[in-house]
Amino acid sequence: MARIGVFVCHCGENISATVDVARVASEAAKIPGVVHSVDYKYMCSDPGQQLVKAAIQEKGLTGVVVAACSPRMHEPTFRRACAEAGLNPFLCEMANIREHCSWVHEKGEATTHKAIDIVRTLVAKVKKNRALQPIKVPVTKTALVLGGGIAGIQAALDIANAGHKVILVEKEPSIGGHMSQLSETFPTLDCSQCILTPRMVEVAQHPNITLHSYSELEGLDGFIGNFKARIRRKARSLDEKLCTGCGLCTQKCPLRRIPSEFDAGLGLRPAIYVPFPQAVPNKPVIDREHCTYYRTGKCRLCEKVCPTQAIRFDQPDEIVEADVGAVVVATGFDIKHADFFPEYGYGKYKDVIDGLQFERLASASGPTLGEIRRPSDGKVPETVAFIACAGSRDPAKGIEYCSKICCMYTAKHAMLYRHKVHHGRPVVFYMDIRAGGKMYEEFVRRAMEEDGVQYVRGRVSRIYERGGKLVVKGADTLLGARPVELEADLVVLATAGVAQPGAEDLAQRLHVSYDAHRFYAEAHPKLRPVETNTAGIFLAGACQAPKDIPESVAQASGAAAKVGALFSQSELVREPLIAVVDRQAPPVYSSCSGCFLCQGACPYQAIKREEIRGRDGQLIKTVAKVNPGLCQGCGTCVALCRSKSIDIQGYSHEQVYSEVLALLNRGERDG
Amino acid sequence: MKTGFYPGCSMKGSAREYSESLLAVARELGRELPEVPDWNCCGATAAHNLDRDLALALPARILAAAERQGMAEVLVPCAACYSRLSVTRHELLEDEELRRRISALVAADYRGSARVLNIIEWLEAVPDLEARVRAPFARKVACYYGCLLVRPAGIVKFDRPEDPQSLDRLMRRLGAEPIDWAFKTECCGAGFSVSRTDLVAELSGRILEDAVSRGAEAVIVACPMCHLNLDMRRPNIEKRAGRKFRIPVIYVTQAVGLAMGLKTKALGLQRHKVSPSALLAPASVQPAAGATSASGDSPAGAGSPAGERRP
Amino acid sequence: MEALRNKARELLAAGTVKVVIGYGRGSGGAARAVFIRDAARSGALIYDDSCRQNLAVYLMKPEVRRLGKAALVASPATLRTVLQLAAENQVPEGGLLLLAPAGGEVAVLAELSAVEARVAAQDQDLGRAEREELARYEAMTLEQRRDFWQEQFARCIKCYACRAACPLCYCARCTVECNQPQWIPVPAHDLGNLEWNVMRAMHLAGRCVDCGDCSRACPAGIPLHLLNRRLIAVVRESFAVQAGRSAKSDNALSTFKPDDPEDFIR
Amino acid sequence: MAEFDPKIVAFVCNWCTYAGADLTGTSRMKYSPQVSVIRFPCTGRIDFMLLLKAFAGGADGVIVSGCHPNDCHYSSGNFHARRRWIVFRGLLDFLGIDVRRVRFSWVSAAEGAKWAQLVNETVEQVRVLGPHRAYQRLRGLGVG
Repeated sequence: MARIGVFVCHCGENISATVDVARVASEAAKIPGVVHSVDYKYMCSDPGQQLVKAAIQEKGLTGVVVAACSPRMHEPTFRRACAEAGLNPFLCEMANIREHCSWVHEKGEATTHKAIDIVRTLVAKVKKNRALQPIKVPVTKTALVLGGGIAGIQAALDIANAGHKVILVEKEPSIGGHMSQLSETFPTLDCSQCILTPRMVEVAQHPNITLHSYSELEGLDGFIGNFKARIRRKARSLDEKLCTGCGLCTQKCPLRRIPSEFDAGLGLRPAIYVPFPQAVPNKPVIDREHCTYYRTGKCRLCEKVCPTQAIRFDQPDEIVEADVGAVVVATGFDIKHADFFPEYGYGKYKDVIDGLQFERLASASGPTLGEIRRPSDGKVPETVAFIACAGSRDPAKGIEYCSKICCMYTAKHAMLYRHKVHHGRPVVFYMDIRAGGKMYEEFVRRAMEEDGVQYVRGRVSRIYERGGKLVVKGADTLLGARPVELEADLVVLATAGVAQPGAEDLAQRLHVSYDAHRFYAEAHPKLRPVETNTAGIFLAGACQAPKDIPESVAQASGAAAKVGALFSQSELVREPLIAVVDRQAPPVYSSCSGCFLCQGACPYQAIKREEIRGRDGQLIKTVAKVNPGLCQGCGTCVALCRSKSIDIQGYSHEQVYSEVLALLNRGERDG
Repeated sequence: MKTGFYPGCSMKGSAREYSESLLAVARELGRELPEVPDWNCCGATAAHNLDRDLALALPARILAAAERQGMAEVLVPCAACYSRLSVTRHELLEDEELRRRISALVAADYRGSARVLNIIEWLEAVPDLEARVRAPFARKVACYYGCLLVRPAGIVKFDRPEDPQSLDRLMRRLGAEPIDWAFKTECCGAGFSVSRTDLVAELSGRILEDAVSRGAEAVIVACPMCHLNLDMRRPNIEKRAGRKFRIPVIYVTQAVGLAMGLKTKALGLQRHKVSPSALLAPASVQPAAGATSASGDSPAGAGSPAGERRP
Repeated sequence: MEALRNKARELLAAGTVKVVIGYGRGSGGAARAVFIRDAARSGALIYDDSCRQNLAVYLMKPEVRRLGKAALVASPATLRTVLQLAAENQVPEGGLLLLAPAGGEVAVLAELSAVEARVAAQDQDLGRAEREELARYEAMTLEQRRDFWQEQFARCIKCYACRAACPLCYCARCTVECNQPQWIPVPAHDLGNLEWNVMRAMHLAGRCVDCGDCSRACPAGIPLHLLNRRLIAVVRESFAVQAGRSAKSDNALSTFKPDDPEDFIR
Repeated sequence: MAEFDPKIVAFVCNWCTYAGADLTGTSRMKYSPQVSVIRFPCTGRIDFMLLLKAFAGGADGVIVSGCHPNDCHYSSGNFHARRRWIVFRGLLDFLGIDVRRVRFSWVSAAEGAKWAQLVNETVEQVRVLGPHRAYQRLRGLGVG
């Protein structure tokens, strides 16, 4: 006979404000099989959990239903409490009467009635629950880090220093990400290359880290602790072991005028190139799209001059397989470019540039060797307009969020401009200054007060070219919304930070969910920022949302700590919510009739064929068998099986059947 | 498909030439434009500042009348009326309860079936426009859209709100050469024409200044209020700017009429304050790109006598 | 008919097969299934228009399997059935010989690929008559169809003859026999009959080869084949998939295409 | 009471629609209390028999909702479910059971507003269709 305990939570008054919790408890007590039914102000608090433990021991409960918040919140909490009191955790269910009831309905009879329905549904389910033991699964103690920006580098180093193997995959020819493109970084103005390059070298030389640069993730199968990654090493068209990185080929290549991605289109590069001097690995790659050989079969000059004959024109892509136990996604972000803005001329004005392009102008290794010059005529600009919130916080452009870092780098840009062009006049058009980090506000204050940067609070409505100058039409809302018209020589747009192109393809390959702006979705915005809903896959850096370097590094170390925790046990404990095929005593052995339609439908190839033989070795029948290590518990096979010979623990036929009838108040007569 | 015509107050009053040129062009194209019977004021800028229901009821009554006549779409040449009718149709289709209440208010069941067309959409729909051009409008023109033709962008959904191209494309089909300028949708001063003429002088002045500096020989408009400020307020503009602006301001329908060789009288060109005579002089040999002087001046009275039908 | 008997005698005498499953004369002129194991008695085999039953159903009975390798007299529908059973791992390659009478001759098919070639010659879709019959019901209003089927199902006595007659209903334990939970109510009342017939039709979706034995077996004369034909049409129009055409094809419901039609999902 | 309040059962997947409904809750959006939710690991797990049991249990309408195509946590559960529903709707319609009482949808974990709208829309549609008399008249109800 079932002995069920029901515990109805007030959740302070989040539930009791619209649901008559006392009545829910008293009605629950009438349900056959319920022997204990109470309500309490804070079930998830220690005294609340103590109520559950005491009731289990005193009344010998065989099942617990906690009517409170969503199981996605506190199911683990109450299952742990039950386990501590000696009741198998999988005999505890949560009835969601907060998110699905008290918060979304008005106070009244219908709301309380619905709460009672929900409790009755879960009581019916818990009666059919069975005690389950967790599954033990081996853990491969190698981590896969996707993305070689500062976040990926930090995560890789932390995991490697914890003594685990790391595979770092970077899409570009060199690691470094957007940080390597920066000139100096706020708030300390120390040179980006100086603080980044040592870390990049450390990655290259770390014995635990295998670096696959100019490579992308082809596919990922398996599950936490047992992923199988397929990495595509794109052909660099040269043998990396032979190449010494002398750079002769890059000097001799006849094609010199290809826009350099690293210089954000302002600088030029040859067809065989190293993105930037401090690149790691410091080996060139042939750009097959522009290289003459790949278009006309001629030239091959680089091959002739190469002292170690390292050039391999017909080198194919290579697929590398790797077993990994955890994945840290640190693929970074992208920014909108000038051509995105109709009111700023759709990118037709050469002197309207974006933040990254200004970084390249200001960078010593940039196309202008650090001098601020106009891309159109190379002159030093007398007046520079900096426009903050270009695209960000603009619902009409589909980007309602704030990109968080632009206020800081705009102040930095204005400051750098003043340091390089003393008589120059920087004018920043802004809406609000967001300088919330450590030493951030002081940094912006310094730009205003010591470096004479003029801040005009108002949005720029239009930019157009007149007489060689860029007319910036804005307003100054602090001076009575007076229209402002500034003739600038250069305009720098602090454009919105957006997700990488192709972010959703990678998400679908990893089975990670993403939000409307294609940033990857964290498991919980406040409490689990570096985890995803897919066990074993973690997040770090701007791929989760725009953020600055300190935050990206902190997240990377956080993700690395999570991986460390995962790798600290030799075995992984997994929820036993998996499918099981019916087995019976001989002569039937199983109700499965061996049609194996389930096998084809399983996304994890978790269903195998098992031959059942008599003692004489005679084959009696071939039936399905689920590999508990691979099955992820989706239940598709269960709903496909015509003879109901396969069932899933936690959502079994009996459980869901009884839930449907209980919800409609047609439960069975028995207790 | 039957297309109705809602003139609105200005087409019968200060902008008669817009209506005259439209009907002349329509006759030439053989497309009849039956007026919406018993039409009333659209509420323009006044109504929605006073009372929301009034601002919705006035246009709803017009559109309901059009629907009763079986009109599938209604051409609304004036940009202000176009904006009011479009907004009303949008709001009443979004909110069933509001639609019922406003229909009751105007004692007419407004369904929202009739689409609201602006003048450019109506002209764009003429398939053989190029074939009907007898005298190409070979001039550098500044296409001025004003604000109400392309906004509120979410509701009107016509062309690109920041940098529209539809009028430019239309003028190119007539042989004109539109200039690339940034004042297409900058405010001309609109309703301040009477109360703050100084503001209009400044704002409209800037528009003309930029158009002239880029070599435009005419400003093409599609809204009576823009025409009022750019043309009739020319003395105020010139006084404030301290210089003369000879550049004429004509309606797009007048430009189409001229290109189709219609008589200037039929197009009401004589009603403008700033004489468009410069446009009537035969275009110089090569296309007008910069041929005539920047300000497009020509001694008053020169050019072919008005009224003569172009060869 | 003569060719069939000679072939049976030859196969049994040579021992290539242990039993020949064919049609024999039953009482009252009807044809019935016969299981010839002695070459001498192969004269009892007949093949004429009265031989309509889909003999593939006997391949799934344990008692017949125990007899050893069989040769099966196969009508076009039986050939399609054998391919569908093979696709569901019920017929091992080479475990069966098929005797397909055509005109005076008998074709002996040993490999499934030969069966596939022979089935490919049959017309691929529901015949025009079947389509028109379906269209007549689909043209009815919702209420008319509901009343029609309620009246039909009212006559169902839950004897499950349709299940016994169907070669694709070979499950060791059918869901009907589940009582924890009781998926299908045992009594033959309106609800029990409706839920049984919905389940039966759904379990044949993408599998039924339209042999019609379910309707022929039903003592209450309920036109069960209409339900199966309707789903054959839905599966064909929605997924361009058809049962019984290949020994390796996946079931319509255990596979998918990313661009399956979903206009009803919003 | 004057107006008929339909009883609607919603079968939803845990990773997307259940989480979306949680988001509706945390955003305090209000919607009709006529719908109650049953949680499944995936729409692939939802057996068509359960929809029949819902109607047999007295439900006037059913909602089935899960992850958008390509977003499924198990990558293909929703694709299998979609195929099942195409066939099942064809059968129900043929049997004269009103498929307008079964509303299929995709609601992601970020679409709290869409969940509230889906619930309200379905409640209104079923309210217009009225109680599921055709099903409730079937003799044998209550034995379950």
